[in-house]
Amino acid sequence: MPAILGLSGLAGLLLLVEVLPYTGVVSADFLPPTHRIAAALVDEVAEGAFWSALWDTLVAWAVGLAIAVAAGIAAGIVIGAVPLLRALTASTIEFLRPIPSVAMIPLAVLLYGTEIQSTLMLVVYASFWQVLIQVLYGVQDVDPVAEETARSYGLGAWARVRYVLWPTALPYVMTGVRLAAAVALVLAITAELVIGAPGLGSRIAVAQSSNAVPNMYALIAVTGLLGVGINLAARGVERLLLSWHQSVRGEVLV
Amino acid sequence: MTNLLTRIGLALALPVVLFAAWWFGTEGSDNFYVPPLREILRTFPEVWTGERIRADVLPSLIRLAAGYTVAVFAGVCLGVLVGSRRRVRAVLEPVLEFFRAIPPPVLVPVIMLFAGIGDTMKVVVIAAGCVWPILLNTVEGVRAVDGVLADTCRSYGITGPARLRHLVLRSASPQIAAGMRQALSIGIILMVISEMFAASNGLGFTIVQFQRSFAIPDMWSGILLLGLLGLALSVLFRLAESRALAWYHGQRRAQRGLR
Amino acid sequence: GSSDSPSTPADEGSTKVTVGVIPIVDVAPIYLGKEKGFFASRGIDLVMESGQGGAAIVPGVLSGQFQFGFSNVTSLMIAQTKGVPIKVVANGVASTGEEGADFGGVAVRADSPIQSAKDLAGKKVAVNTLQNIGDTTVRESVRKAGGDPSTISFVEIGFPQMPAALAGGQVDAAWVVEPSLSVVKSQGGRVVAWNYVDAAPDLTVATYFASTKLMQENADLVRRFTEAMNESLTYAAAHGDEVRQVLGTYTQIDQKTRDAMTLPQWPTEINKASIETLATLGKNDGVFGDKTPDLTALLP
Amino acid sequence: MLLDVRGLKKVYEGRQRPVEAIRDLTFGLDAGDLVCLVGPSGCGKTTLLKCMAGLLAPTEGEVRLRDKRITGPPPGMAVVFQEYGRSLFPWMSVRDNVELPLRNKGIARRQRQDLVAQALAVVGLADAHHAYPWQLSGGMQQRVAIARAVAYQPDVLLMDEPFAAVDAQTRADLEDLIRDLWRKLGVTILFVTHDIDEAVYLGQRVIILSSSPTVVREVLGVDLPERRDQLTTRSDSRFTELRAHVYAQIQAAKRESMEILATFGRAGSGKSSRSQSEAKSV
Amino acid sequence: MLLDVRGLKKVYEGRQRPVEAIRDLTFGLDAGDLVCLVGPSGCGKTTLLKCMAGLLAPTEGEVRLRDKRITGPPPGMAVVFQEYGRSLFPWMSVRDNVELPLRNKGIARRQRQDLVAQALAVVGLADAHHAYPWQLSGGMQQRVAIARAVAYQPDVLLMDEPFAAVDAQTRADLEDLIRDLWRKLGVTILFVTHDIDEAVYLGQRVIILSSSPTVVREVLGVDLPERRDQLTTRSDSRFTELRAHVYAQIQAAKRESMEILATFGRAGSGKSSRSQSEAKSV
Ligand SMILES: Nc1ncnc2c1ncn2[C@@H]1O[C@H](COP(=O)(O)OP(=O)(O)OP(=O)(O)O)[C@@H](O)[C@H]1O
Ligand SMILES: Nc1ncnc2c1ncn2[C@@H]1O[C@H](COP(=O)(O)OP(=O)(O)OP(=O)(O)O)[C@@H](O)[C@H]1O
Ligand SMILES: [Mg+2]
Ligand SMILES: [Mg+2]
Repeated sequence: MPAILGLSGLAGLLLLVEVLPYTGVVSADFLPPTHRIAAALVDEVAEGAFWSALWDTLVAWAVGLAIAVAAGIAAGIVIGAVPLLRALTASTIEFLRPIPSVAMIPLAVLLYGTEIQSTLMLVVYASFWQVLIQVLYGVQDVDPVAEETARSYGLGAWARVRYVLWPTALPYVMTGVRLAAAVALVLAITAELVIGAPGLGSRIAVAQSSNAVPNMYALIAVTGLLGVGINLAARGVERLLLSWHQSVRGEVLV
Repeated sequence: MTNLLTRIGLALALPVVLFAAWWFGTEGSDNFYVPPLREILRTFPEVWTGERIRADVLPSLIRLAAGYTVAVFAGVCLGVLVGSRRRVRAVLEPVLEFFRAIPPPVLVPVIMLFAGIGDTMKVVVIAAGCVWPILLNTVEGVRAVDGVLADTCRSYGITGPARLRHLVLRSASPQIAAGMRQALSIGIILMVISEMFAASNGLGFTIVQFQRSFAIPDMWSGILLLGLLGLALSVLFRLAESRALAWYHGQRRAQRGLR
Repeated sequence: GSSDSPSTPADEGSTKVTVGVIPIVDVAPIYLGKEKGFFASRGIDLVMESGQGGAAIVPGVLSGQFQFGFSNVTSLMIAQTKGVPIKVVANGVASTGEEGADFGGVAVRADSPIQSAKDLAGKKVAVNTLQNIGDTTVRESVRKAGGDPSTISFVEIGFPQMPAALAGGQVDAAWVVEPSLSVVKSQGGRVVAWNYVDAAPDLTVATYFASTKLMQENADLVRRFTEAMNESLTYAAAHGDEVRQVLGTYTQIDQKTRDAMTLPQWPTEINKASIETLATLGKNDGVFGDKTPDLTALLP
Repeated sequence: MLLDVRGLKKVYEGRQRPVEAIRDLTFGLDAGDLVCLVGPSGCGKTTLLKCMAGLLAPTEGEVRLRDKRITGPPPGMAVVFQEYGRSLFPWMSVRDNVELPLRNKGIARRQRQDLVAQALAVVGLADAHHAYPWQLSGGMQQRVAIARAVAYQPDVLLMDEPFAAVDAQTRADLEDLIRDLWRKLGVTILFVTHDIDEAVYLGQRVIILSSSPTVVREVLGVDLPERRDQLTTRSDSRFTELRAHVYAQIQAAKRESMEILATFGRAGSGKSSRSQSEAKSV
Repeated sequence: MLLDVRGLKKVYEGRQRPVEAIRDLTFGLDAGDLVCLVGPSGCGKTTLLKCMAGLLAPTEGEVRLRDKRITGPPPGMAVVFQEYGRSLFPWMSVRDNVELPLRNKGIARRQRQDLVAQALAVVGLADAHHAYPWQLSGGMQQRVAIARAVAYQPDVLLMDEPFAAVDAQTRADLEDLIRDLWRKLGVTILFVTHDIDEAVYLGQRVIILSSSPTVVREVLGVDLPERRDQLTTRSDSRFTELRAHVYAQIQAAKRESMEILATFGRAGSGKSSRSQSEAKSV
């Protein structure tokens, strides 16, 4: 049922793009109707180069995201649980966070050229903060009564993190991971686009500079669909891990 | 008073160490893209003169403020809708996720088709990027409203706007704040990105110009400024947050007895 | 001193050489040359990496990630004035020098009141990068036509977005290059100024360059690259149809546009006089700040 | 009949096996009744209350208020929840917590303030207006929840163990307060409690529920005089009789389904759990 | 002396004016004591318990355990919190909630499982192992919290109104369970309750606190026979005497500081709030 509803949403979007050029709001030259994008997509899919580009992008995305999430969670819990560390790092975090990854492109190219590492560097830098901030807020949200219960039963620092802090922060972490997943994808593609590292991004760049408009939109659509897929996966994981949480259990009952 | 001083001390300790490391680490640097920090600090006041701040930084900040405001408004409204109606969520989520995954640099040309190349476009780009963390967090916050409180409201006939104002928004506010805080730095990043297209002034534009014209110390000074801007905005945000969420922080602090 | 940059002589098998290029028409010769084996025969195993302009390519060349890069002349002169240790090693691409048949020009909409370069004064004109080759040469066009270039307001829009911006009326005119120029023309757009042609006869637009470090440490490789590059340029200049063919391998320009578009010139000689003109134009427009590019240091 | 519970059944469908909280309940409350509800822990009192408040949809049967089937929370009904701590808004001061439902009811500002101040004074929290709920002790929180219900001036008042967290003296005072309210304003009250004395002292009738699967075990009329008083009523011999009767009933209700607890509660923790569950299934 | 409370004072510093929850408390518990603590709602019982559990730093004075000052939660101490609902982890099943402290104590798997099953059976929840806390009724949740403390086999057990949400019969059973545990295992128990009968029935001594600002009002030795029994003990005339005494004490404690509540609770909601606060300040 939700699947059908979800598809209907996407179908609405497709329909909108199909009719938009006919309304005269935009020219079909610049935003082609859905069927032409779809035709271009069919052409793309037939090419081996498309699949290797897709693979490259996915590898950069997955590796970058994994590093960012692992680092973000670890750092977030350590910093969040130790007030002194929190006070010490707050200003630095706030300083580093708004520095755009795009500004670091020369640095990345300088260090790694167009190798996957430079894409990774940008991906990790951008998505790390998303996870970190969410974890910090999650750690702060621990119910004091639950925390006190754990302490009074002599649960050590590690056990408290494992059994109290982590489950409380989990909903925040899930949001953080979902945010980071999209940001990682965005940055992977942006990096490829600008630096020219192989992947969907550099294919988009080529399509753009070649004025192959339908192909460009086809590739953008692939990016978007990747995002939809990633979110589906994240929701699945969430249902599995957070079945106890108000946000999930509330929906089963009512 | 001493409390405030220690807090300032703590806030400054790590940055001082890092800057010292940067300073000594790059002191003898002959790498063209990694100039000595001394060089960067020397260019800083030369580059960011009063005139530049008026002509470039200010317009950027105004666009940032506009975009951020739009994002907060749209994110919270949409988030409440999507979070409280399961049907709506099922329909909208895939579409939203679709757009969320599209990188701003490829989205900008599409936005330009509709919003032109002026400030509107830049505000839209900033808003379109900032809205995600706010939206996602609002959705999650709204979904997690405590069942007993929800029942309390229902039984006292607190419904509609009153329920929204007194229950849903307040209870989701810690999570909304988390989203808004995320969005703040993303807004700065998008401010830069939006000014890479069809711009003729702005902080991001200036930094990109420096980068393109190989004025590397100037570029670094711009990055420094971005960091400082982020820091300043986050301090402001914290102040606002600690007022708006006084009950929340108070509750956590009060019940966390020792220390 | 010692270095890890490739230094294998030709007779000991081939050297892997990475070149940072922009995936546009201008670099067709290097792709064609690779296909024809001009590089392989000189012991160069060529790899092309595509970036979006100088911000991505210059640091790669400096750090040794790329051995060579492709960039427009004005950008290189800016880099030179800022002390970036690079040097031109081969010609890249040049204007055709023909009014009405160049690969880039200032286009307006079919119904635009703008009839000549003079009318651009006071208008909003799109260029791909501000303070670079585009706006300096467009100003020169206007100046030569008797208009006041200082009243033009330039905005930065990527070439691919220009047709839409022009059609949507967001700019009055746009400096477009191929293949976007063909798109504009196919929509009825008119070219009102040929800025490359107006700036200097047979203007050298872009070149290949290397870091001075590489030139010192591996002069032999640079020499071989230059030779191969020159052979490629010559071949490309003579075989337009093969150029149009090779475009299909690294761009997605469709067949129709490829056949219709105007190709640039690919001479092997760097037109020093035209570069001097560009330097003067740039200096007058303040592109180099208060410095003057040292062409003897930059050019071979 | 004001409130009418007919053939009510509630099954919680969960991820695991469904839990039958209530099997079949039928009873009614006339306008102006004060009825107490007692029953073993976990027998479904809270569930029943939520169904009556229109917060939970019954699996079978229905609840009717003034002959209209209840499908959502009806106006003019106030509920004091068992989870008093969680039913207060942590972001509002005590006063705002009490005032919110009134504001929603459209009562004028001045009158609202009077009502709030009065209700808080009556539960002994006259000086806690500006505190947040989490700055209060458990009993104080519970009294805020009571004050909120009282200030709301409902027609029907459902209370779920409202005095569980307050001390004996305060409890006695609050009991008198409830009877006072009831007598003066004619509110219809359904009062869930575990305290048998309290049930007998307060109610006109006491409904005794069986343990799960839940049915009505007995409806006991309390034939004590209308005017009750902590000292005299409680030392009345009829009171003691009634109280003993209710106790016996509850004891029996529990015995029937939970023989084991009794044995083990007394015998301490001797045997392994295996043998216990065996014992139970026998 | 096992547990020693000396000159304890606790002031909550808030954004608003500070709240003096406890003024000055001094008393002690010997090893193997079973002491009940009663006092008016809001007098600081929970605060005291938290200080004794090392969860809250006293403003003045100290709590010593085996002559060592308590600065954090000491090992071998279990606490049953008044906010039972929130003290259970919603992400764990009932069994896991009870098992967690044991796992942390390093008890072997098999034994752990036995302990958990036994503790749950003893509180009458033998069939709720796999449920989540939020699927249970209030009383059941409270019993899970008790089971957790019992399974932990602590040396010192602090309980904050642990039976507030369970029915009379279960309550009686649990009272006997606690006395059983205490006699068999020699646990030292401090038991906060509002039920005066319960305090007298359970304790060796009953500590009566004054209302806020809190001091010890009386420490009452309970000279009932060691073997107690719900039926005989409660009908003992000495029991009735003791209970009346405690009741009078609490009543007096409350009267002293809260004259108004009593008057208003009885008089109903007649006068405006203004006059009430005036009445108080007089
Ligand atoms: N959300 C739920 N999901 C599944 N089962 C539930 C849920 N809520 C309650 N139950 C079950 O329904 C039964 C009745 O619960 P209820 O809360 O109504 O009992 P109660 O009579 O109020 O008990 P108490 O006196 O202990 O508060 C219990 O067995 C409980 O486990
Ligand atoms: N976090 C807090 N901040 C400020 N004041 C508090 C806080 N916690 C408790 N208090 C105050 O301290 C006093 C004692 O509270 P405490 O919870 O210890 O009472 P109690 O004896 O347990 O009451 P009850 O029997 O109602 O549970 C109360 O007046 C309460 O308002
Ligand atoms: Mg209940
Ligand atoms: Mg308490």
